[in-house]
Amino acid sequence: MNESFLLKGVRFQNRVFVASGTFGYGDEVAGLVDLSKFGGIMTKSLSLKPRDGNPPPRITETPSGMLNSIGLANIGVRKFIDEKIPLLRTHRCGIVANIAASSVEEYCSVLELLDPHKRVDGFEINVSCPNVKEGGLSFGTDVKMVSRITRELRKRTKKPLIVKLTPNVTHISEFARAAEAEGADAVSVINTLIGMAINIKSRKPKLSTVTGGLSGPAIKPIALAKVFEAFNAVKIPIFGIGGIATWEDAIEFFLVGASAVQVGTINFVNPGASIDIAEGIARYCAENSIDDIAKLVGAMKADTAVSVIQSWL
Amino acid sequence: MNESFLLKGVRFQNRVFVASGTFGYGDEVAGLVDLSKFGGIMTKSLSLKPRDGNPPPRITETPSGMLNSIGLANIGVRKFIDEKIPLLRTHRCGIVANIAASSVEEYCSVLELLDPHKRVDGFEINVSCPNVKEGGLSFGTDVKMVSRITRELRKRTKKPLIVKLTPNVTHISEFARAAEAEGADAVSVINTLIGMAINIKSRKPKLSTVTGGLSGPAIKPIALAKVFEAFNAVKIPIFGIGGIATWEDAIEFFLVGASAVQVGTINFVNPGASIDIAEGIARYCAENSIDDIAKLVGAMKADTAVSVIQSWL
Amino acid sequence: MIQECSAVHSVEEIASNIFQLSFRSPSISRDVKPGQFVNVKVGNGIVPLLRRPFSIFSAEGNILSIIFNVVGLGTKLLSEKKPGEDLDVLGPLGSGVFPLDDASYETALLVAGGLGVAPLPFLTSRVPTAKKIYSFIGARTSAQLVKKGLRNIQSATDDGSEGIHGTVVTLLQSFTAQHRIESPRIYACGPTPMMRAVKEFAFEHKIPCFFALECEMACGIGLCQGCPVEMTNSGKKFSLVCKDGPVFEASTVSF
Amino acid sequence: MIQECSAVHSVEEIASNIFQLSFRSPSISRDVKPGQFVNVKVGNGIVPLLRRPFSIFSAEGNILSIIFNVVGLGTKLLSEKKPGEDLDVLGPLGSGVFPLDDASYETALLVAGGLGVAPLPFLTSRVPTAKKIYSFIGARTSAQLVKKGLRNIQSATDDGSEGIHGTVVTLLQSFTAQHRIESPRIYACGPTPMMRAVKEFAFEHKIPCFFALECEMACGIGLCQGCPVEMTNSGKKFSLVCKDGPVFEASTVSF
Ligand SMILES: Cc1cc2nc3c(=O)[nH]c(=O)nc-3n(C[C@H](O)[C@H](O)[C@H](O)COP(=O)(O)OP(=O)(O)OC[C@H]3O[C@@H](n4cnc5c(N)ncnc54)[C@H](O)[C@@H]3O)c2cc1C
Ligand SMILES: Cc1cc2nc3c(=O)[nH]c(=O)nc-3n(C[C@H](O)[C@H](O)[C@H](O)COP(=O)(O)OP(=O)(O)OC[C@H]3O[C@@H](n4cnc5c(N)ncnc54)[C@H](O)[C@@H]3O)c2cc1C
Ligand SMILES: Cc1cc2nc3c(=O)[nH]c(=O)nc-3n(C[C@H](O)[C@H](O)[C@H](O)COP(=O)(O)O)c2cc1C
Ligand SMILES: Cc1cc2nc3c(=O)[nH]c(=O)nc-3n(C[C@H](O)[C@H](O)[C@H](O)COP(=O)(O)O)c2cc1C
Ligand code: FES
Ligand code: FES
Repeated sequence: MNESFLLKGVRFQNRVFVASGTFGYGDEVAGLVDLSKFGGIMTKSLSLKPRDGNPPPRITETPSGMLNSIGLANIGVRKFIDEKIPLLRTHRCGIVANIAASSVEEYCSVLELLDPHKRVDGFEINVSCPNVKEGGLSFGTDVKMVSRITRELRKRTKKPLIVKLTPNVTHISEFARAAEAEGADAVSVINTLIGMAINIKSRKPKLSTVTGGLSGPAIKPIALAKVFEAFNAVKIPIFGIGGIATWEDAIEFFLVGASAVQVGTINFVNPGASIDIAEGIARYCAENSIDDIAKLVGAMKADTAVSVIQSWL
Repeated sequence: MNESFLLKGVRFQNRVFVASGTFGYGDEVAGLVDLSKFGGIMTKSLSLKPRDGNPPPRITETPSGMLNSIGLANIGVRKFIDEKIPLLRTHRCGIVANIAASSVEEYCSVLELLDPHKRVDGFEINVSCPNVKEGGLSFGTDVKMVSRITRELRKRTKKPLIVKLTPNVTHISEFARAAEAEGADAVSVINTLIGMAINIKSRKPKLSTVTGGLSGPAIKPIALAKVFEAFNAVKIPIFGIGGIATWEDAIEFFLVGASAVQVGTINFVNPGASIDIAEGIARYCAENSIDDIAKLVGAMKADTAVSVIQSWL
Repeated sequence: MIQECSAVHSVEEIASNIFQLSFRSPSISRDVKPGQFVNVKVGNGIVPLLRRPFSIFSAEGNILSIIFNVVGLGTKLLSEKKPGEDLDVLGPLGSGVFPLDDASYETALLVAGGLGVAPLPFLTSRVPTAKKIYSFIGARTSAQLVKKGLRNIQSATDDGSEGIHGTVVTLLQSFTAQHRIESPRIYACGPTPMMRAVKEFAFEHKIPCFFALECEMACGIGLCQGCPVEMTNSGKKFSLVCKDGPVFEASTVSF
Repeated sequence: MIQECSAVHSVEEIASNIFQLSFRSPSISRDVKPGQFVNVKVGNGIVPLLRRPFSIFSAEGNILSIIFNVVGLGTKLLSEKKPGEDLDVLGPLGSGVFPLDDASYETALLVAGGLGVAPLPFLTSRVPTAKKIYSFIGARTSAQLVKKGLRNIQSATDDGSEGIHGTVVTLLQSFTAQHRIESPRIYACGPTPMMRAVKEFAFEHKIPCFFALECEMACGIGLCQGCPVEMTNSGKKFSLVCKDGPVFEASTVSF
């Protein structure tokens, strides 16, 4: 059975990745989880300078999900290069550097610093960041900005370039198309959904920043619909993300059109979840005589051809 | 304690309503639930002609939520007038007719047929419907269409006009503002989120229409953020909807800016949920010496003033 | 239709992985009819969110019972209930019930595949004594045959471990071929392929036939419109399994 | 750090609504240190989704234990565990532990409010025998005082039902006023207002002070960055309670 996943010449050993921000830089849990058994690590978003992140409280649990407002706390790209890349040298999983920035220039600078490093297999661009020049409006909700970021970064790397899309838009397909048109090798769908929760005793929001990002099993149905929408819009591969907790969930994502999956929140519960999921997928394929997961991608059988945006509910 | 809710001259006895499509026309459960103990019924969406609805399967459970694709199955506005209004005459709760349509003209016709009937206290407009003239694109994702529908309907009624917004847009605040500008008396936030689920054995979508609407506790954090966004954009009252299962949930909605709440999916589990919630709210107010729920509306205490769209996550 | 806080009476494994859950429900049991069902809140939390529907398996005095096999979280939680625990039950549900008291049949032919047997013992107990009853039940294997409360049983198993090695439809065919049956009527419940075969059989032999249908449900009481079944010839395209059914005359529904 | 499938040993109500859960965890118990915690998967489903963190209350041989009161669904489920059940435990967690073995103190002053007492019995068991220990514990009422495993206890209750009618800080103040204490060091855990008061007291009396902090956690192992505590003077603005703590020298953190 061919479990591997080829993206712009880079072969990842399987199609299960750990989602950005849910696995640190991989080294924290190297003693707990065998880093050679899943496809790759999407690093915590890296910015040019280290970021302290938001004040507490940063997380809270919600029904079948959680909200977070970490504020992209990260060690900064230089420290990642100096301290983390060496630690990861011996492990077999892929390393995809996830980049966050508050200007197009910053995205470019971070990528340029990382690009020469062999251990970095590719880039995932987190566009769910406030564009400081536009008063903090998210890049990810402006299709022109997503085009521009993709275009600029494409010029600067020959490695796999993956644009990670936000679900907080009317038509994610427009954004997927924009990324594809500017040369992205793949899109990641989805980042977290904007949500909030209140402590009714203190009357304060449960996150210091009022709103945060919703993740976990609760959002899986939404994520599947977004992947399906993107799959019907573009030809480049899609990383399916959102609420994946079991191998069955991963199969659902393959069937609606994801070529690979990322496991996020569930890492907090079971840091080895991605391995369990990769093994479950392999077992499923063996039992069903599927010789390549690629054959599952988009293999959903629908009686009717109703688009995501047209049905009466 | 003043529990009542005044909207354009109509006084509803309390601020807990049952959401459209989750309580039929009220008569089905009149024997089970005391219809005089909550604020009002938002009827199942009414269209000009009866609608059979979508083929099965129409529903499926998801983590802390459910997907539905009913296809707005309803008896049509005339049968509602002839058969349901008489049955509801003796009950004390308000009746808000929810209207669905596939053209602006149809919205107007349905409203005109209902407007003369005294028992109809107001209208809630479901704009999450496919606009047949635009190839089935949802009215609710096109701010110009929402403006136009509101404008046309406003001309035709003096009763409370509530526009029910879809969350499947980038900035719900734009839609709330459009409705307010055209004279809506309130907005309802939110309708269901687009989602899907697959049966991995049959490889078929779990709903006949592939995608459907996600509701239930899973979406509560998203709904709260959408209400908060709308609250920061408009002055008209907001009906908060989405995953409300307990009175504590309702208080959260009041605190972020809802003037009233609607209880949806949880009616399927506990048809009397709205009464339990109304009683819980009353108890909470009594215990906390709150003499009018209006004082809770938007009373969230945030240390920071971060907008919904600007924070780094 | 009543929402009753019942008390679990007992949980018993009556066949391999098949449980009978009995509960004290004085109000619901008062006027429950064969074919009706209850919608049960299986847990206290929000997962599972929705109630789970189950046919009435028996109704004796205040005590109702249902049977089920563990197929998911809901049935797993039910199988773990302890006597005395509260059980939030909505019932009796459904207006389409098994017609039993009319004069237009003499012989009741009960046909069930798998857990479709669930409503038939209660039905059996309410068939007027003057009528004859024959039961044809099928299961994957001998250990999964539920015979409790049935009469004149013939069985079929997929693995041949008991009764004939085949389906209930074969049973039905050979039985009707070998016996002269006075005014027969079929009552059937089971997986869709079986129901289709029974429908065909009934149509061929011009035997009136009533089906208890199942489908995923949210409310069970007509609020959500989530449980349509397509009608063959009536004015409306769909009926609701929960409200108009769950029992339908076979020729009226298409599935 | 190990993810261990432990086995529940016992669940006991050791004070009013306060439970002690013991479990067999050979690997985690091997090198657990006072102040460290475990992150426990409380149920099998996705609600509650996240693990729940608890301080180590005792570690004897293979058996670890935690104590908690039922404040939500997670602790409710834990209180209902049965001996022999599996318990998925991640631990021992935290690199900031209570420093006990150094020569720079002679007297350990243990201060706890409410369930903040949880890590102190294990701490007590590991204080070198040559040192003195005094414990100051507070609770709402007498029935909620947990004394198990503590030594030289003085208590305070909000309702005056046992010990002094007041807070542990009052206890601490009067004790230190009345006794000459050699090289004291404070170890404290409890609600934020108490911790603030203890911090002030320690600062005033120039007593070194170590706090075990709590906050909502997702992973407990440094993956999510969800548990920051603001630092007063170090180079970085925040530390992680789960990874850098949960024990911090009082003057280094601001809360
Ligand atoms: C009117 C009616 C009467 C029923 N009577 C019985 C009965 O007497 N005994 C019995 O064992 N079962 C009966 N069922 C089916 C029963 O409701 C489901 O098996 C149960 O809801 C599964 O719940 P779960 O949480 O264990 O499984 P889930 O995790 O919800 O689902 C597990 C599997 O069961 C399927 N399923 C889920 N709900 C239904 C459903 N309502 N009908 C059919 N398949 C379903 C799912 O597609 C899935 O494959 C009845 C259903 C209806 C509508
Ligand atoms: C390092 C550490 C050690 C801890 N040790 C213990 C212990 O030994 N004994 C003990 O009883 N508790 C301890 N706690 C707190 C314990 O983790 C929470 O009480 C528990 O997670 C609540 O879970 P729940 O599902 O029952 O409640 P939930 O429904 O999750 O919450 C109920 C209430 O508890 C609050 N809460 C939730 N999580 C935490 C948390 N992590 N810290 C503080 N408050 C919280 C919520 O805001 C809410 O008000 C510790 C926490 C940490 C971080
Ligand atoms: C605590 C936390 C931190 C995250 N940090 C990042 C991040 O730094 N960059 C990014 O692109 N996505 C980040 N994400 C989003 C996840 O990568 C993922 O897209 C999202 O959580 C949905 O997947 P899940 O439901 O499996 O968690 C974060 C998510 C969580 C829960
Ligand atoms: C089965 C079902 C049917 C619905 N039908 C309608 C409808 O006809 N018109 C409408 O405006 N909203 C409809 N809704 C949306 C609800 O009114 C509500 O906005 C949504 O479910 C979110 O609330 P909840 O999470 O409390 O269910 C329906 C929802 C469900 C679950
Ligand atoms: S299950 Fe809701 S209408 Fe039948
Ligand atoms: S709880 Fe995840 S980093 Fe501390």
